[in-house]
Amino acid sequence: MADDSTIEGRGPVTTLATPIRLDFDFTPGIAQSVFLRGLARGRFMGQRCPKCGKVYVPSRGSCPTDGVPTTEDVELANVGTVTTYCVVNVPFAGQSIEIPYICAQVLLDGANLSFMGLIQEIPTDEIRMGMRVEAVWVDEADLTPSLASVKYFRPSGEPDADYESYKEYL
Amino acid sequence: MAEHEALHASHVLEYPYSRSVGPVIGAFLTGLREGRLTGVRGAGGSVIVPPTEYDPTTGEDTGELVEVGPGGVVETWAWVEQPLPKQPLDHPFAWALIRLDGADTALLHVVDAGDPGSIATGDRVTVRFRPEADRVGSMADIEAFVPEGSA
Amino acid sequence: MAERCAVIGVGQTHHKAKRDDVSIAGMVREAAKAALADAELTWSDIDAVVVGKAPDMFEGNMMPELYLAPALGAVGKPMLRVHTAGSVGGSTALVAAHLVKSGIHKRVLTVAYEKQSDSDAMWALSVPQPFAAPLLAGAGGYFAPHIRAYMRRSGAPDHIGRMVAVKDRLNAIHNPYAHLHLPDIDMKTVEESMMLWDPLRYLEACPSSDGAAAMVLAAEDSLSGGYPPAWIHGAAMRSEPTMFAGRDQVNPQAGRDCSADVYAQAGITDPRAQLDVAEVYVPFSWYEPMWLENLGFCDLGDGWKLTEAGATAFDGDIPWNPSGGVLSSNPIGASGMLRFLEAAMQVRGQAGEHQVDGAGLALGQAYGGGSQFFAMWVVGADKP
Amino acid sequence: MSPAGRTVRPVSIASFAQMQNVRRDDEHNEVEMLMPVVAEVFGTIGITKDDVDFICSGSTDYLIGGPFSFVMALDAVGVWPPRAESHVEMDGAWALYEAWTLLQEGEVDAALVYSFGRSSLGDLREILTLQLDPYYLAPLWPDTVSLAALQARALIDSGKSSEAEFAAIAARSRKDALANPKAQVAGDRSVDELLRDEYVVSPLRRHALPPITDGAAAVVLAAGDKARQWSDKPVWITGFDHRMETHSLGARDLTSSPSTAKAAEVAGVHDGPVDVAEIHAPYAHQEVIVREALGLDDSVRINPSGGPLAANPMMSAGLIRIGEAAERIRSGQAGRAVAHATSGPCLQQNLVCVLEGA
Repeated sequence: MADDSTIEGRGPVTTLATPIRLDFDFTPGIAQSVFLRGLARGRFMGQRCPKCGKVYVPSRGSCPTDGVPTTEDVELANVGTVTTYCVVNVPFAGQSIEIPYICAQVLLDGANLSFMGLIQEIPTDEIRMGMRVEAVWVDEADLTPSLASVKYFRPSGEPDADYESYKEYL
Repeated sequence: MAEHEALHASHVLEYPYSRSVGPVIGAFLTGLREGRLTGVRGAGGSVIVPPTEYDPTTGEDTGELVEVGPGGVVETWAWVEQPLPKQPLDHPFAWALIRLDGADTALLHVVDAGDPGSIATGDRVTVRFRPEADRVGSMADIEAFVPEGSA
Repeated sequence: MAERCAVIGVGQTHHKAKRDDVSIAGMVREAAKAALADAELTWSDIDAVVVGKAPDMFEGNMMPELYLAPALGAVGKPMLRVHTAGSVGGSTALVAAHLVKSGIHKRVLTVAYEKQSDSDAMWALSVPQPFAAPLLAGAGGYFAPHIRAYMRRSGAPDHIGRMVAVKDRLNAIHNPYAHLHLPDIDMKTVEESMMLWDPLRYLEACPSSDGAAAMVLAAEDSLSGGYPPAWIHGAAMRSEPTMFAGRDQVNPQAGRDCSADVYAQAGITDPRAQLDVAEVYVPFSWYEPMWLENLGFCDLGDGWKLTEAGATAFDGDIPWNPSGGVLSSNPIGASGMLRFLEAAMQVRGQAGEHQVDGAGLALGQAYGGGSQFFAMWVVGADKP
Repeated sequence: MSPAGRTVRPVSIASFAQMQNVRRDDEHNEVEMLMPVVAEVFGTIGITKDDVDFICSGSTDYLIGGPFSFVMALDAVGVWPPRAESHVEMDGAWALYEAWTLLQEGEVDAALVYSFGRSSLGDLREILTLQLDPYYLAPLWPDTVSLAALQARALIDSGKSSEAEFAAIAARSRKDALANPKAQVAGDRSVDELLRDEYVVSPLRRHALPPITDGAAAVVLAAGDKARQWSDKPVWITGFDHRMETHSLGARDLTSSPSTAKAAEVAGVHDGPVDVAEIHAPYAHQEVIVREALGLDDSVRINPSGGPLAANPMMSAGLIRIGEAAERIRSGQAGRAVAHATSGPCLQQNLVCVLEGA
């Protein structure tokens, strides 16, 4: 915010730069760590609610509707259904993918909650609700406990899912 | 059971905030850049330093700007033997509330007193600005206050 | 047992991309002083202050009610700080209303703001955290898939979103405080604007604004000001979990329950017929038809037909967002309060060029997060 | 009666629960931390989430360093079907105040209040600096301990207290904490021993500072029939108020707390004898200031739980004061108690809650 002009030539101060940096230790908690460790092995791990039986992936440790701990680990399939999507055509800070690209809600087989994933290996105008997709993982050496381990989803070649089968998971 | 232990990672929350300051704070910061200390007159006539658009007690609009300092009186102080990394001085110093000459409220800044035996409540201190070329219009344009007579 | 409560003063800033002429306190005071002036009161007449805003990371100022207390004349008074995500402006007004309705205070000042140009809204809303997914979509990318789901369910044609975008921006021309004034906007300019998150185009999305809103709420025995009071006929909030199996994000249950509650309190059985105007949180054009259904203004699947028929236009039978709405001004923390405030202005007859003739009963609605937090009130010219 | 001449509707602290206070909870996220506390606060009185009409929480995003931390925390309750729910970016004591105001209206009878905070994740002294004026104060990074030390020095200079009294308060607090299984710091050290502690920021020695604590707490409020159904011996809130002071430290008398005194007056602290006071004075010297402002004489038992010098979970420590005071009445140790909560640098904002047995 210091400028190069002379003191005399400077106008009144109108802005103040106040950079702020804080350092934290972060933990996603026990349940999400199960999910993240699964990713490091190339697997999707969810948890089941003991009360309603729904499977959450990832689980944050509780069933969001019952408020009880989800304790049973469940391994999910590598394939799922696109429930809805949008095509991202806007650049923004932190973005690492070339636009336009498809961002979809993917409902993994066996799960009761979809999550957002990148869809590739298909032209953006061919994506559709109900499309069956499979996860493509990074090379085994590059697997980490992070969603970055999932490179993207791509069409699995199976016939589209029936709207009735996923309409509650939009 | 390793599967049910929590992962950890370091997390940095960082942003270079840029704040518009408005006319009153702007006048004070402009004054600092020019090596002056500025207050503002409150509705009841008292002089508020550092100046705000509002009286710190009643919320009423403040009025004309007035020059204060450069000396003042230590109202209270606290000795920091181990400064934290982001604090203004990297050697032991005192935080102090300083009522500048001509002001009715006290300003928070640091006093570069050397050792805790060289500062006491009621002591007179005076401002030490950074060199003119280094001043940008921020509180850090004041390098520190120092015991009067030692400047 | 509850006391009657009314809005007796309103104030707002000129909303802009960057209010680079003021400090945070200066901006907030601009709205608060206008509300006091409208109520013909001074700082000392106020019993308590309730402040609301979205995440503190927007300004890098933690629990800012502490810093703002003297600027809002709150020294020696009770002061609360509300944060309920995007619905916060609405829920802040509701917390203030409860302080009066409970009989605890006579006159309460409530203020909501965001000075998002101090940082960057996109950053502050989604600060990257360890282990999280790489940032895939950005703000609109969260909502665009739900818009697509709505289109699929209702069979709404593409042009509905564009109609809302045009309608709200043309309304904003008559609101001197609105951030966006786009007199030349039409269906073609919206269609030709950049596609951001297909199906959402640039001109179908809200701006990022600096701004503040303020209101003075008062008990029945403490009214003042030149305009008639806007009486609160109903006030409600509802939340549901952010993500759960079977969650309907197009037509959230929390929104349906919240409107049912607020209508029951206000004696409303047919909102489209009984309400004269609505100010509803529509940050992306398609949320108008979605919320028309969620708020019970029509049957499920018919929201877009109301928009298409012009029912929600300024001269329609139930004008929505005559102020220009969130699509024209979006200081996030204040956006919800602006909806509540504009509803009050309508029934007080003080909305100037965007006044709906003879408005007697109005709805203010705010929602937040991923459509899981709702706040609403119904205000009327007549005493409840 | 409030200043508005209003009759206070009796509302009871029907249940209270808190997490084991620890220096650092390494394992859990907010949801996992809260779930057992919420389960306990319902379980001890045999109710479920479906029995409360309103939920209000208190927390701050800055402790975790990310926005919307309260949003996911709600999953610890399970708000389905949807519920009337609100959140303050304040200590849970103010969340309890918001819920209490709603119950005063008479339209709902029960509320869940909870709060949580992990003070251990970042550098708390730095984080709290962001509470300060962003133009004049925060850019210099004065930390919370240094500001408290300025206040302590002013108190000593005024002749109202001394370092020895600070040490005596710390010694009493940590000794009392021996009897509190949820406390984080407890022990029996003499004043002489404590006075040999090093200064962190002079005149505050190590013992005069609160510990850094991860914690969470919850309260169920009940009015009307529910209050009597859920407890044989309800503990009633008979007065409640909170007040703010200016942010400008240089425009305040740091040695007194007029906001506490005002809140005490409105809450009716002096309308009867006080047996116990739970005071949220994070720094030892602040207890002297708050006690004077509350007008408590030497017969009042202060912080039998050990107080914030024994455990100071950010965003919950105030709510815990109310819960602890209620427990003293419920257990029969007190008939009338006062709880105090504070927020901001040097006791800027203060809340006072008066509790009485049946």
